[in-house]
Amino acid sequence: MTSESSLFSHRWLPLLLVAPLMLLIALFFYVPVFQAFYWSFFLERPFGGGSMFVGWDNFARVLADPEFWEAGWRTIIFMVTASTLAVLIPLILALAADRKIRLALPARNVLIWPKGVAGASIGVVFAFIFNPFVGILAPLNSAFPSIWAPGIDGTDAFITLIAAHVWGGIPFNFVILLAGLQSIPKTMQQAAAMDGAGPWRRIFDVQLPLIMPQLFLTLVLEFTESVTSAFALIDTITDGGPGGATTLLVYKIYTDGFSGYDLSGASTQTAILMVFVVLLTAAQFLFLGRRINYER
Amino acid sequence: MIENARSLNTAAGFVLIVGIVYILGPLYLTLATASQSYEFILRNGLAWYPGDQFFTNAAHIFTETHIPVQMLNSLVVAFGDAFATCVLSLLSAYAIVYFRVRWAGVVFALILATIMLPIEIRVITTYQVASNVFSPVNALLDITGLNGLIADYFGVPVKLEWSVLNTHFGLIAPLVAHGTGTFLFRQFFLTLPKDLFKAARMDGAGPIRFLFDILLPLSRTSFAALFVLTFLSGWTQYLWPLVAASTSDMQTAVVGLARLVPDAEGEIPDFPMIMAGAVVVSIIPLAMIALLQRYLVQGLALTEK
Amino acid sequence: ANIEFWYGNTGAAEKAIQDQCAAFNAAQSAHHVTCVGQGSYEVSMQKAIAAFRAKNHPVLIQFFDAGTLDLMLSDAVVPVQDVLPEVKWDNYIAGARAYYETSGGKLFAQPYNSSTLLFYTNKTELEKAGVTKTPTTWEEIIEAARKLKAAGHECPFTTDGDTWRVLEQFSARHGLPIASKHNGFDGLDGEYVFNTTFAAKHLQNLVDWRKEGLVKLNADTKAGNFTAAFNTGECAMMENSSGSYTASAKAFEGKYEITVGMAPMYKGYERHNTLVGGASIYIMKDHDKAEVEGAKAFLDFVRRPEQQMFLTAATGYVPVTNDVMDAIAKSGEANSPKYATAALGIQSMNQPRTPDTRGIRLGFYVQFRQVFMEETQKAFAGGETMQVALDNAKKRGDELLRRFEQTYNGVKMQ
Amino acid sequence: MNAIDMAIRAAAANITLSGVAKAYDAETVVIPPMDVELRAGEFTVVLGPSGCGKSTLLQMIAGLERVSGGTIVIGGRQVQDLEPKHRGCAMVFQNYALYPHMSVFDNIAYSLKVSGMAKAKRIERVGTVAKMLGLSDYLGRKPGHLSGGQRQRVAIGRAIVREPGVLLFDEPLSNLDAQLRHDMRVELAELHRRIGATTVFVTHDQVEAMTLADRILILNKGRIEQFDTPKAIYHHPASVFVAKFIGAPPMNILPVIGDGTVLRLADGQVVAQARLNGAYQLGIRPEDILIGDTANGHVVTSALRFREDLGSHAILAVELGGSVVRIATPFGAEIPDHSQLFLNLPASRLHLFDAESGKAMPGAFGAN
Amino acid sequence: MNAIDMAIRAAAANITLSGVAKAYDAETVVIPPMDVELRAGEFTVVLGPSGCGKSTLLQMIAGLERVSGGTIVIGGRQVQDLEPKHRGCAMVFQNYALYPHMSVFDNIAYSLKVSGMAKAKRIERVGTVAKMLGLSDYLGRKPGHLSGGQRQRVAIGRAIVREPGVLLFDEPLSNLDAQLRHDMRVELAELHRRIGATTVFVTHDQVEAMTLADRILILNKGRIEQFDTPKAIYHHPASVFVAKFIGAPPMNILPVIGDGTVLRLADGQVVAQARLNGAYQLGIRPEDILIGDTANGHVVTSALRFREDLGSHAILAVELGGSVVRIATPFGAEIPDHSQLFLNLPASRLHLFDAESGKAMPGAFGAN
Ligand SMILES: Nc1ncnc2c1ncn2[C@@H]1O[C@H](COP(=O)(O)OP(=O)(O)OP(=O)(O)O)[C@@H](O)[C@H]1O
Ligand SMILES: Nc1ncnc2c1ncn2[C@@H]1O[C@H](COP(=O)(O)OP(=O)(O)OP(=O)(O)O)[C@@H](O)[C@H]1O
Ligand SMILES: O=P(O)(O)OC[C@H](O)CO
Ligand SMILES: [Mg+2]
Ligand SMILES: [Mg+2]
Repeated sequence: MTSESSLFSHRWLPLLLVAPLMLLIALFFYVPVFQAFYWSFFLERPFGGGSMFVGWDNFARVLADPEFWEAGWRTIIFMVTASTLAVLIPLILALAADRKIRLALPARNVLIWPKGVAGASIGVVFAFIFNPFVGILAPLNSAFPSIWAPGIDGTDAFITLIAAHVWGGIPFNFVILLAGLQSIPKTMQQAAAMDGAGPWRRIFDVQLPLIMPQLFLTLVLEFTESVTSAFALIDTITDGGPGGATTLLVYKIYTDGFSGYDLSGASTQTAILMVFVVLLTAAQFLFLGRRINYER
Repeated sequence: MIENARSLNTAAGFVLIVGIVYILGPLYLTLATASQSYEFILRNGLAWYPGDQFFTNAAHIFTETHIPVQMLNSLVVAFGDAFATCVLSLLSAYAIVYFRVRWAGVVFALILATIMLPIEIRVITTYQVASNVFSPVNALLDITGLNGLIADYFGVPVKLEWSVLNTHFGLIAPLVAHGTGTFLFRQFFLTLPKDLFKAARMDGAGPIRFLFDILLPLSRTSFAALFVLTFLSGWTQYLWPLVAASTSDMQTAVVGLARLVPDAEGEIPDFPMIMAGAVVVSIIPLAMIALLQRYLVQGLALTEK
Repeated sequence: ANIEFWYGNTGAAEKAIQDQCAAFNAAQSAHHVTCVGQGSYEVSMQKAIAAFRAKNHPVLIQFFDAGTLDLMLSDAVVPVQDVLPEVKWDNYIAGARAYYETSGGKLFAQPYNSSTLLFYTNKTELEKAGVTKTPTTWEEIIEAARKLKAAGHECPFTTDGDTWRVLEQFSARHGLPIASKHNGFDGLDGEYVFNTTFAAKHLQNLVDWRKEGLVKLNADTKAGNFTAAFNTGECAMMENSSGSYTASAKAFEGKYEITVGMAPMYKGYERHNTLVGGASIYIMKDHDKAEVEGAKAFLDFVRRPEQQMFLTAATGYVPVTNDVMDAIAKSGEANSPKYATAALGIQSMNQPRTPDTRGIRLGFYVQFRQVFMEETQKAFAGGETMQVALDNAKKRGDELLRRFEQTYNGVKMQ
Repeated sequence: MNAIDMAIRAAAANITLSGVAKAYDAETVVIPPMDVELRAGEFTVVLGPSGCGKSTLLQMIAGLERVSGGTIVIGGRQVQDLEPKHRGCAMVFQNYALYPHMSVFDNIAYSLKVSGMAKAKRIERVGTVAKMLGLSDYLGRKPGHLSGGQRQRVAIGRAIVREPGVLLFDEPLSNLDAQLRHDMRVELAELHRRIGATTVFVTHDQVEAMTLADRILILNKGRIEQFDTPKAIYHHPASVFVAKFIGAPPMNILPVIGDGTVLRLADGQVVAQARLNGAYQLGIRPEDILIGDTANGHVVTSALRFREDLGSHAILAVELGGSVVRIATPFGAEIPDHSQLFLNLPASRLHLFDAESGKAMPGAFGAN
Repeated sequence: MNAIDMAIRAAAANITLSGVAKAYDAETVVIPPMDVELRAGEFTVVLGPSGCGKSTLLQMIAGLERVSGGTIVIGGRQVQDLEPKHRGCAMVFQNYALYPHMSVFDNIAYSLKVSGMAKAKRIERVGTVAKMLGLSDYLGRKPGHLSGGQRQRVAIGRAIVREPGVLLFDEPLSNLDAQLRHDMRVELAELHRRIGATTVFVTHDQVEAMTLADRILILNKGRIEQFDTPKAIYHHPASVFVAKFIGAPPMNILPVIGDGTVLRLADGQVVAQARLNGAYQLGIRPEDILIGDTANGHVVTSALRFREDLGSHAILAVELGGSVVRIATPFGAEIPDHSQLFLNLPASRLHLFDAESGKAMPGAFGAN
């Protein structure tokens, strides 16, 4: 921001200002994360006592476990499709709501509502909506039996999860993207109109490029958000099934640790996931973030 | 602007209708189911159309469950989370942006990293810390051998204990340990005119005065937007309150709601009551959204002011 | 003393437990128990683990059958029989005792909300299809199912394919082992064998029957849940826990007639006992005397016949001490539907036993249940054959056992 | 005119506005019905105070704002209901509105790309324009990395590359510093000479208006105060508003009273001969006032208030009949501070305006 | 001077910069060590092209930027390490930087409030300042509801209310339109006369510099090119840089060669007598060039390129010895287009500069 030397130069005040948050973060984020890393090198008994240092054994075991890789791939597929859709759909909605049409105002309100509804309670409803016999796809099913069977077919279950995830992800991304669209200078649109670009074309040539910073922000946050929200949805809709088809890494970590008492395995997977997510986000910042920071 | 945007406006209208239906559909089904009787559900499954039992079901929520008390907890947790997040994020973003400190970048990176790992995957170890927030200190004393020395002098080693489980503080604190707020505030500060900062310095304002007299008033909409967002996510938190609160009068409404779903496979959940509960539990956040919706868009617009 | 009791149930069961706690607190003034619902067995156990490590765990904790070995080796609990030597533990029915006993015959946990597997039919629908005799064997069930199907019934038989139902209870009553070393009772070095027993054939049958449209799983039903499908009349027969009887009976009221019997056998197999399901209560270590006294008082309280009857009536769980049956008989409500499963359940659990039907004593078994479900669901979905699925499940299960063995290396099994 | 110039010479078009009006709602009438004709190839500067409707007028011509009434004809076609792209106008915006995500080349080429021109042709056209504007070395850069003057040129390049018949500028120089502004002004004049598009240039800088315009359109609250050549506007302002708006410092305006033979200031001094009765406003430009040595003849005395020395000339402020009057003196004329001055207001340089309407009354003093 | 003026008359302070330098890092030396003294009560205008370090200099005085070396003494105190608030300076920013959430009153009163002044006293002081600046009616408004000129006055009010010994302005007029700018300039001059604070005023507008300054400090890449009165700077520029920087249009600069007796243009014409040998640069201001009728004497012929008519005068551009030369002619001098012109470059108006260093060579032609 301002050139360095005109900033406040206090020794202890900035420390004091970041201290409360940093303390909380250290205590409730870094200590647990460190603990997880620590456990990943031990064979840990659930109730403590007799934990055994095993070096990289846990990693070797986890990495050799096909279930881990499958869950990993599923996680990546989910992250990519869910977060793409959870950004793309709000983007389309925001583009629509940014226009001066009568529906825009009510839409701006209604589209934020899901933010107020807990994922856990909406899961039940989505399970119902996508019920193959009584849900909205039931007619399809009676015409082509078993074409839609989320309880049996992993892909269908996956789609159900994504639909529910996108539902819950709309508000935040919609708000951010709409704010971005509204801050595009009016003259920019006018200039493009003078250049002969119609409203459709302007979307791609002007509006989208200019909200790249917001798109980037939502995409980065969405990548991690998809992991978090997936958890609640899997827990209420599919329980990881059928046949493990919706067992994402987070859910696997949770069940391995929670119902399997495999603290070491869960911690090891957490450690691997952490490294992966951190690398991924760093890569996003490096490759995407750099290219879209143009001054206006 | 004169534009022949009929096709686009029609498309936009269509998109918005689809979007609204997509959003309202599940909410409608929730409401429809909430207004049916348990017997209806036993016979038909969830409901596509509303019945007349909503108030009976809602009354049941108020008289038979802990949800009314738990909504107070939710209020405390969501409000505490939102308030603490806003205040602490504001302070740390302030320190990072307006002070000449070499460690600003490192601290910002440390704070930002928290966005990437949801509490769901570190809940086990987080619970451990919450059950004794001094455990890291104890561990440190043990590892460094200090405790050995202390034990030699005083006879007993230091073992500090403070469990925040089943307290409002414990429900809130780990939720606050998150970097989104700091990130948003930093972005917002960077868009404020820098001369404003210089002008305040010329007027003799020190860091504290600048914060309270200039920065805070100017951050109002961002503050409000972040507050709403954090409030909502605090209200809808599930796993952490479930784990961190052990008594039902400390639990939050969303957890209480999930409790209405029976665990035994023999039972059919009382969906009308659960959905009525979902409606009751969502009233406060929905009201909040309806009221503060415009601050959300305003407050998140990162444009040069 | 003030003590805490952690449990995992929700819904009606939770309400009953809370009522019991209130009754206990009202009945005496020496102790006060705070009953803390944790939302699920898993969460409850996970919190107990963390709490135990942080040394602020409760005195009493309830846990379900599958976690028995994990707790036995945890070094975090003491056998109830050690703490309460004066109790007449013989009063517990053998089927319940066997599951929770140490090799020395000491009861480790006090059975609490117990259940076992039963067979339900919708008599009205069966008769409509011309089936007048309630089936008792799989062969009869399938015959009836074919009739039902022929009569246009869409869902003759339903189950959810849950490990407990299709593997544990099936193997036990057919006298089949699930794992070597008598399902682990004789040592940590056992291996899974279910993929080689008749259970594998049964599971393959289920796949075939499902293909034929005779058997439906959760996801095949309109209700999305097999219990609900039975209760609404969608499905005519089901295998389910005794705990579901209350709800089913209530749902049938005025519409259908319900029958409930012991779980079906294959012809030619001798019937053995079914296993006790549900959960039991453990006493955790490292509590002072006063607290242990409180715990003892509470355990004594819930063991009382009238308390067991209360729980049975409120939830459908099966009473597990012999004196309760007498009490029920005396109560004059012996034929009341709320006790309908009590005698049946006890009878089922009291069938002749072999060393392979004592129960399950396998490490990381909760996780194994999940593995089993995951793999068999793949087979039901047609992705692979049941045998391949079971072989995979065995392989993954054995890995769990080996890791368990390694984790508890040097710990002696009780 | 060389090959490059020829390559982009535009087909200039007449612009005719008939009864064009703009109101945002019943209360905010920004422009009352207006008739005006801008000739093909002419450079028209629209001048007026902030908020008078300059941008609105421009945007109605461009199609960025809808007219509330009236017709706009460009090159013989009625365009008031057409989209911007069908009007053959190009526009340079005040803040340039360059696309920040596109290179200079892409910025300039964008309209060609939209119109579907082949790539090779595009490269050639942009090359020609860039050469003409001295941008050839910057084609690969993003606008964020250009200086103000360069950005301005890109904005112009973007506008002219389509060879529009009409070129519209909305205060394109107002963001530049004085020196750059001066240079760009010269370049713009040169450019117009070369490409010859009908040009409408909005500004509120009168030096720009005076130097660039073929004709100046002076707006006041949406109404045309005067539409004439710079010379006519400077020397024959149609109203007090115009007189005061043009010139730095502006024309001095003094209230006078006519008694049928002479005009007198508020303090009773006679400033001119005229057969007029009643109240008027008398105007004289600072540079038209001569400083005399004695008080005889037309000369009127006053006290010096202050002086501003601009190097090339100085501005003196004196009090005359209760008003402040500014006098521009050429370099070298040394006038002592704080003394009385004797001013000569040549009759041929005087302007008379109606006291109420402010309209000019030409011919009041012979020559005018 | 009335009571109001007295009430805020500041205790003006000397400002002495000794060896003050600024470098952001080893490569970006913005200001090399500089010595300068600004006298108490003096109005100094800092002038220079964009990026030359004007704002940096101001901010170092204000304490908003740290000096990389040297000392700053204000009113006898070394201040270079003090916080802004302890330096007794006040500052007016380019875009005013008014606090958007505070009323005009609060904006002006803020520094007093920070310093802990009692409320009653504050109200009185702000009242005085507001009255002086004509803001009394707007004290309750937020800056968003003020016009540009009013905002500017609030910014000034905020600066002077503390009665600073030093008043710093960083291009305070650059965001205003031409007319407002002119008015504010006059007000500023008046204000300085009243309160008498030592004033440093950064601008890149030379009209402002010429009219406001007691002395002008001309910066070029962080170095002082000249520090003198406006008159001296205009008439005796110390270098080609200054000569070309001041004046609109700027001084004409022609390369000449001396052969020991006369100076010749590139085309061989003799422009002046001088006993000089070698290459030089000859300067003459547009308004100093006289147009003659015949070619005899000093008169040199050239061809007219174009003219700009500004009303009060016209600028002619002609070619002379390969360079473009601008001539300012007073109004009324009618010169036919496209004809040859005969120019008279009076020796007394000529400036001679070293060809390489660009430094002025005073005395080359007697009078200079
Ligand atoms: N959307 C609108 N709704 C209502 N009034 C408007 C709107 N847009 C502009 N105006 C008003 O119309 C008038 C003319 O605006 P316009 O932008 O044309 O002025 P301008 O002459 O270009 O001023 P400037 O020199 O400040 O750019 C102003 O008073 C303005 O407030
Ligand atoms: N933080 C910084 N780091 C490096 N260089 C800087 C920094 N701040 C300013 N500069 C450079 O210092 C030089 C002087 O800047 P300054 O703002 O003083 O110029 P200025 O004369 O005020 O220009 P302008 O008229 O455009 O305001 C510029 O070249 C600028 O790029
Ligand atoms: O359904 P329940 O409660 O009878 O219990 C079934 C099994 O015990 C689960 O382990
Ligand atoms: Mg405008
Ligand atoms: Mg500057």
